[in-house]
Amino acid sequence: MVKAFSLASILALALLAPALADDKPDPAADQKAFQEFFVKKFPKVKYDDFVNGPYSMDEGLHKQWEEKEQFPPYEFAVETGKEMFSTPFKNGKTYADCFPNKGIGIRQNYPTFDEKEGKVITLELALNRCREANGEAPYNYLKDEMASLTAYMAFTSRDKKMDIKIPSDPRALEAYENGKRYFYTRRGQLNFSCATCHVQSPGERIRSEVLAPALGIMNAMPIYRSEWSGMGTTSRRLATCNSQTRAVPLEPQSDEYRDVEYFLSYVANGLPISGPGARP
Amino acid sequence: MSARNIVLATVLVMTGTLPARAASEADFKAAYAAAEAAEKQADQLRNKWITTETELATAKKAAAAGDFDAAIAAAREAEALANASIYQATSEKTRWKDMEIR
Amino acid sequence: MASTIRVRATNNGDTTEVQALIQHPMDSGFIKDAKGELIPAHFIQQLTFEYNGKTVFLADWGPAVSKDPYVKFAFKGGAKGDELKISWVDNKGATDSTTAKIA
Amino acid sequence: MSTCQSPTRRLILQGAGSVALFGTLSITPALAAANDKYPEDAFKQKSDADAIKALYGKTAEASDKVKLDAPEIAENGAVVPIAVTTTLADVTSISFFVSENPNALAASYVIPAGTVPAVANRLKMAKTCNVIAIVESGGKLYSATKEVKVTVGGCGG
Repeated sequence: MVKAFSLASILALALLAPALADDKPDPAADQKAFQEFFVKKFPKVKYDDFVNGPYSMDEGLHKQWEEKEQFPPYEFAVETGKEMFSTPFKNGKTYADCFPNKGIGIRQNYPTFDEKEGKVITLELALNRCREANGEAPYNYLKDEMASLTAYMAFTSRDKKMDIKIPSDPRALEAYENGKRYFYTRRGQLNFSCATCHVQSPGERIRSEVLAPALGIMNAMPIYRSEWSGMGTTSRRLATCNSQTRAVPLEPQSDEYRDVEYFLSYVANGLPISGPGARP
Repeated sequence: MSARNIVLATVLVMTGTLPARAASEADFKAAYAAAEAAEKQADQLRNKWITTETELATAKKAAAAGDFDAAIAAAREAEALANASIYQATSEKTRWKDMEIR
Repeated sequence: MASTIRVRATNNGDTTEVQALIQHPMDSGFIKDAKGELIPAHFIQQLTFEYNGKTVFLADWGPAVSKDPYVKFAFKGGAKGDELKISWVDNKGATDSTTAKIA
Repeated sequence: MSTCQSPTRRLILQGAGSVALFGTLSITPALAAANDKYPEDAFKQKSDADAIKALYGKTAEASDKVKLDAPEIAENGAVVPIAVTTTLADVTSISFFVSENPNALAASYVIPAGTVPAVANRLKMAKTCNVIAIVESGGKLYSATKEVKVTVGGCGG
């Protein structure tokens, strides 16, 4: 009888749990729900294929992509990035000196949370900080050199699973929550949130472009977009998203962008790095 | 508030305030200051709209060319857009949760 | 600096398959820059592939070939380790050339 | 910002002739063979019919022996993967025309004896229109045509 009672109370608690969880941030539960949402919505898409954005959504596009991948347009960026990586700064140091494992095969760990600073550090930010610490001027965050560097770093990390950590630091959890809020908040004259396009409508066409699923969208960065006729970084992608909703983009690497990249990368944990990517 | 509602609100604000006489520079300055103040508030909410910025620029350009009627019309549109963006940012403070995957 | 030409040439017995990607703006002359001024046409006009001193493929291109152009073809013969010579010339008289080993 | 930004240009310009568009070509040593002359006139023609006439001096007949592989809907008009294969013998050249581009002729390939009559490339398309592939075989012209829908026009459109 006692046993039965306690079992009932455990069941009752379990039923109550989701309601209680509403107020308490739970990144692990978010991650699970996020991934399940996409898997359920797109039962035909192979799990690891979500990282290929619009190409995972449309057969005709997938074929064009396969043709492009035979000799992808980001090849030059990877090669330039490799060269930059091996070229020392004026002080003789290199990018390798700024990163764990000399910067090779570590893309999947970014963004990371810096507990000393209490902030999210993206790969792009870490690269410019590396430059500045070695007496070099920072690069433009949107394209060119920055995109080449991250293209090379992503290339050396291909197929490694995204592995973002949220340390038990209230500021890390706050950054994650802020990123999540940014992702779901409507903005711009079109009144779109990131989720309007990339959660509710992946695979559909907007302004003739096939929308990418939010799941794994960061795994493909940086990207060569035919629309840009060139490479663009995560910073560029986020700024473009904003301006397409007629919102004025924020400064590259502002807290909101860092946090939303943290959120989007974390919920894609376990999905492979596919960057650099090619996109329409 | 849907995108359409915001646009509609914008149109209503605009049509109600068309000046009847030729406007003066002082009228423009007042209209522009009001628009700028609203946009500043939108900026503090981290939610400026490109369209607001475009109207502000249009207003300035028209004023510089001495066309104060056009300048005031653009400034008022900018103010309406800025107010809509403020409304959006404020209401989204809680409403974003509706969209969340959970 | 690295060459503007990337080549992958693979021999599969009877034939050698060649893929090339070239870094070039291929400006059409119809596009305006940020200031609203037309970017003058700037595109590769001829691309030549030579094997054993003989042209095995010749491309004549206009400005409608995509930026960073790509082409794929195959020729009979060729052997692993042999060299392929690739060169291009554009409408401004700029050129580049490289050699690639057949794999 | 234009969507057609060029990459870092590290191309070496030859001499002072860079302003003259077509001036330096005929003396470029690598391209000495007479029949390998750049078909400048054909590239200047607007319509596909005029371009085919300027390039070959004859007309083409449709043939199911020419297989044109192009997407139904181009992901972006700036980069449309298009390929041709053929079972025809004695192929000497393969050319691609995009009917609604400012100049229809996009690319023309010389196929020497011993080269497989198949080409894949990536072309720009200004808008939805026909792509025409022409195969020159035994001195005659054979064609295949396919409509490609373009929703984002090629490069800055």
